[in-house]
Amino acid sequence: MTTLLLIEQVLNGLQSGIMLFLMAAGLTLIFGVMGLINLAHGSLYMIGAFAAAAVAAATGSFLLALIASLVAAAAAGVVIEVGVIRRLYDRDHLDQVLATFALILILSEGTRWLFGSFPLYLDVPAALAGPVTLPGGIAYPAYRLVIILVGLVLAVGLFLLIGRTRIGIQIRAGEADREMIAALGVNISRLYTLVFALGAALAGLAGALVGAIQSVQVGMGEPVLILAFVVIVIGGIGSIKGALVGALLVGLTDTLGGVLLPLALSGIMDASSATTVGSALASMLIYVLMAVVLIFRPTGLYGTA
Amino acid sequence: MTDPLLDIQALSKSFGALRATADVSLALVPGEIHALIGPNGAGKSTLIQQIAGGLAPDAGRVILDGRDVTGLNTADRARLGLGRTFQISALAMENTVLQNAMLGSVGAARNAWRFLQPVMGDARLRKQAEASIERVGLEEAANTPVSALSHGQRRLLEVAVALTLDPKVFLMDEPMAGLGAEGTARMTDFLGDLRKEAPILLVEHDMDAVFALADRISVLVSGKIIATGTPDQIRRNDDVRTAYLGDEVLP
Amino acid sequence: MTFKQLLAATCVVALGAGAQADGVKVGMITTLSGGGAGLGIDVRDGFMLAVRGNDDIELVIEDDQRKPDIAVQLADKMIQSEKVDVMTGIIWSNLAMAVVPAATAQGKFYLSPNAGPSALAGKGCHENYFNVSWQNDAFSEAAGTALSGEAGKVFLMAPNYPAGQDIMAGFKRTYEGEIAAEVYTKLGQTDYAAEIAQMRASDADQIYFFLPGGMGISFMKQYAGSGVDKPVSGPAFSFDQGILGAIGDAAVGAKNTAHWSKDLDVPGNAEFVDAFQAEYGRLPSIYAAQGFDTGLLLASAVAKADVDDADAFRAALKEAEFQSVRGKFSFADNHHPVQDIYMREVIKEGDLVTNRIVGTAATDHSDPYGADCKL
Amino acid sequence: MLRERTFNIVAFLALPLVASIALALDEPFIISLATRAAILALAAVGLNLALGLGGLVSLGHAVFFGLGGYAMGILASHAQSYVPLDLGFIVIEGTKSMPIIWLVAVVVSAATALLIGLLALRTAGVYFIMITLAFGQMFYYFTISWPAYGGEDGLSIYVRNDFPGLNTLDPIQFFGLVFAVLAAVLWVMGRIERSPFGLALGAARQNAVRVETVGLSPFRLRLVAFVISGAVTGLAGALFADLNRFVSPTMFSWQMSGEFIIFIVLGGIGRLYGPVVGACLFVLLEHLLSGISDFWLIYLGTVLLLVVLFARGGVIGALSKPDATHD
Repeated sequence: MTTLLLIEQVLNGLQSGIMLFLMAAGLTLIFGVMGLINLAHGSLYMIGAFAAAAVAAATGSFLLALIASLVAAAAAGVVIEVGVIRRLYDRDHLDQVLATFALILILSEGTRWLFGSFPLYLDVPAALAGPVTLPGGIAYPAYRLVIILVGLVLAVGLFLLIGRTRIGIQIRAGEADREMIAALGVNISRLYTLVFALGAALAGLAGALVGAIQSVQVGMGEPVLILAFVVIVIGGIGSIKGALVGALLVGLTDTLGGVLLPLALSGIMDASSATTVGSALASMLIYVLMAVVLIFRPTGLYGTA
Repeated sequence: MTDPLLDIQALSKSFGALRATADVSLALVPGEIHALIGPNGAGKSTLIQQIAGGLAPDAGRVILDGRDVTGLNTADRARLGLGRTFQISALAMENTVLQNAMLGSVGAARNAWRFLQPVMGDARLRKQAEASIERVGLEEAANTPVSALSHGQRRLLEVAVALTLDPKVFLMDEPMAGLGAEGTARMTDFLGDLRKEAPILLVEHDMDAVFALADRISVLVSGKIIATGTPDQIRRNDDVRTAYLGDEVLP
Repeated sequence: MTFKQLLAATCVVALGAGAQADGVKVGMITTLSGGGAGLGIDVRDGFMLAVRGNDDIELVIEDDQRKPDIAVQLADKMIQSEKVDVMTGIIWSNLAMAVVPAATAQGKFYLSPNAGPSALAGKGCHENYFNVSWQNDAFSEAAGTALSGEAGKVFLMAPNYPAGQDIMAGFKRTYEGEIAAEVYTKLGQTDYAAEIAQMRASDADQIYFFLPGGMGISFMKQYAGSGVDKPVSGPAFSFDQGILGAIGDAAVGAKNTAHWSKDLDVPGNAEFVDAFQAEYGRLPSIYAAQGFDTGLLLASAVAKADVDDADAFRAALKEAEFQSVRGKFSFADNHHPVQDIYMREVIKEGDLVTNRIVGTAATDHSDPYGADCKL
Repeated sequence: MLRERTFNIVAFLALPLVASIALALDEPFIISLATRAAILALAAVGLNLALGLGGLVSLGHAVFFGLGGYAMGILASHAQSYVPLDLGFIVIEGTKSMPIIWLVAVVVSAATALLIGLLALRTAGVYFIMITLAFGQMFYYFTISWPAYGGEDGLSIYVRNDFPGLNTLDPIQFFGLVFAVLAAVLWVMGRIERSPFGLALGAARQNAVRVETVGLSPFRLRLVAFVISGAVTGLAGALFADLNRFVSPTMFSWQMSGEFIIFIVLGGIGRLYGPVVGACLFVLLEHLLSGISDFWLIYLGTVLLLVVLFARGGVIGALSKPDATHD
């Protein structure tokens, strides 16, 4: 394998990490502030993608589609938070898992009922179609570079939001001590709704951005949900920085493992079994990564007990 | 002086720049109540954690009945005879008083690996647990869930569970807290007798109780022991007065 | 006994013994909910279109949720409670493997409207099992034959699971040329950037891939954006009508092999396409065509023989005297299809992305496993 | 309202009652359905020891369910093909005997639970949930891509395995066997709950420091609970494979692990009979709702949601009142 190809694969790994970060950021925020395990986060991702596909089909504008994804997912987030999630904050994780699992069923099948059983069309905007040539001669899809950019901007935005703004102070205080923040006169239930809507909007945006280069279909949220959980657990739950580092680690491991493992194994076995065994091991790799991280750091890389 | 049952030798523990425990040495000899006092933030909790095995010291040793237990965990130390009560009750809240005491008996018998016999039907364990409950005066509440107990009753139950272990040494963290005047008096009498069975390292804020009970007192300030002596010696110690004046008045 | 069963039982009684003797009760287990529902719905709709108005066929339909254990449970229900004579409907190979051997062993007929695992074509073949669709390797064997000599070095890609490995094996079996690389991806993978980079870097002249459902959509969209311009082909599963709409222009120009296409000029096909569109408001897919043919095959057998006479009914099925929308259709000795397989190309008709036939990939194709079958 | 204990007996006896009525009406499918409910209940009863009593929320119990299933699948397929299983260091003959298969399933699951437990129990809370999920996913992807035993297609066993003295192909006899296993395991679990081990394990869930302070190791208690729990779920896996005469990687999927948790919460967490009531209710709902419409999962989701939100203590908690005495 040439160095150039390796660099391109590293870039691919980072890019897939950034896509995961978009999803994981909202999940870790919601967990960190409210202590809620939200399995339905993947459904919000799906809602964002479907809203974007519907609006893009109606208007032809990708920008409007992105806005629609934010609005639809945030709105769905508010409805879900007020209707269901609010009753779950003081429950244990088990009740949360069961209730949000039920929400997955309702939201997935509800979406199928509205949009039908076939995948929807959503494409990258014409201006971003096709590759650009990077220094070194790597031809890289322009749209993926934009995703990396959007992801980094959002990461910086989130760090600033949490670190520098009034709302961020409230969020951090809420993580530390719920009674304290209520005593300070902050409307905690409004804060929670806001944080949930923010997390939902991030998931919806991720769904729309990723949906343009993947398949917009019912059930698209669940594989990503599991990956996003892997990410936030590796990073340490509640930590935005952990989510970013975890996402990049998972993205790199997944991408490079799939490429390098069959290659490495071809040295010790015949080519065809090397590809099958290699890709079998590669598909287990991120879970091995997560288990190893947790064995040595039981609360993730940046987590606190 | 007889050999100490609990010998703490030069324990130190830092958290970053903060020296929570600085070169602390303490000894507990048979038959005595040795009280550890000090203002809030002096490092008492950190020290107790190191003695009980919840926190590893950076340096120093803990010797229990002649055996170096510094490297052992909480459960090992408990098996070797360290009986502990907590400042904030650490009990199985859904279980009854008797069940909590039975847990102590199970621990004392060192056999939780029986899966099919009902624990409540084990006459020997049950007798031991009931005796402990009776000694602290909780027999009336034996079948009450801990969550329904008053704060004071929970303190007594803590002591009762420690009693089931028949420990060589007691480590008690503020057993009087929240007991009220009458309860404190009863607990004071009780501990006064208990020292004959096993010596007590007593951490306590109630100075009346400390000075009434203790054979010796050590004063911990900013992670260091600034004085150790009889109640009279401590009362007259200038350093202690300086450290304490304005905080609490020594009786 | 549920209300529904009670109702069904009442109907059977009401129809009387005569109806029971003439008619046939069909149990359809297919995927109607969740992510893979599109295929099951197409098969069901195609089948229903074929048997519409046929009073001799009573149909019971159940949703397997794409879970093997649910499919097994439903098969038990069909056989033990509903007392069906014929079963059909399963979309996925792994579900078929769970249901078919037990069902045929209990004397039921099974007509496969999709999925043809090699195990059921070879040693595991059964006199009561009829595959009306294809053996899993068929499309890729035909593609291998058709591409031999013109495609140069080929880059192969499929998900790492038995159907993926079978389909790639089928291609390698018939392709006379060099394989540049063979890559197996995770089942359900959604991002193919790493594989596309390998394609770009490899000296392959052509990409041949099998990625069913959403995986194929993701790959095609990403491939189009990557600027890699090697020709792409694969079995029809990644280019079928149900998903072409979601891929859009990115699929145009891709070659794919199938036994059917909506523009196939054989008697009855145009009528089928029109009737399907009129009834359901969408274009039929190959799955719908397979469902339709399965329905026609069943109706042809019911017209000839009583299902209670298993030998006669089996013979009637084996004759396959119906006008397939694929044109020629007959069964080989292992009860798998002998049929022509076409090379299709994805084109754009106005705003509609669809397929047209550009040639014949294999004539009278049958699968290679029949030799192991003792029928 | 019935007392909880009475309610449990009624709910428990409902299974054989349904099976007997089905037998009388000649509805063998209903017997299969009852068998399925009993097996799923058994799997969740296994998980309940770790989850309900020990507080260990494992989202990876499908590992043991799948291992039990594959123990059956592999042994029976070798017996079916008369090719012994060569592990390199030992050659094993396949078998169609249920007791031997059960033993293998239990031993393999317990050994795996020991290994997973040793690693996973270093973590707690959500991290424990996720690390167990990670192990489940590893097994899932491994079996999908490992071609020797069918990969994603799974393994079909054409005839149900044998149990001495029974015709296991007869639905009611197989149900009876499964029900007897379930009853025996419930009896053992009931004993464990009240044993010294059960007391200590329950206390470790409520307050780990308390348990340490009396000289017991919460880690070891939890590990043993996890191993027993995995072994029981493994046994259920072997039975499930025999019910379907089929095993596949979906037995390892995280949705499977999730369903076990759903059974427990649905029935009522921390209750011996919770998983039994939950599993029966779930199978019943699935059966009744799936005919309503193509979108029946919406109804299922709604029912589950309502139970979590409004029936705290699960169905048992909502439909019975607490027992008078507490011991």
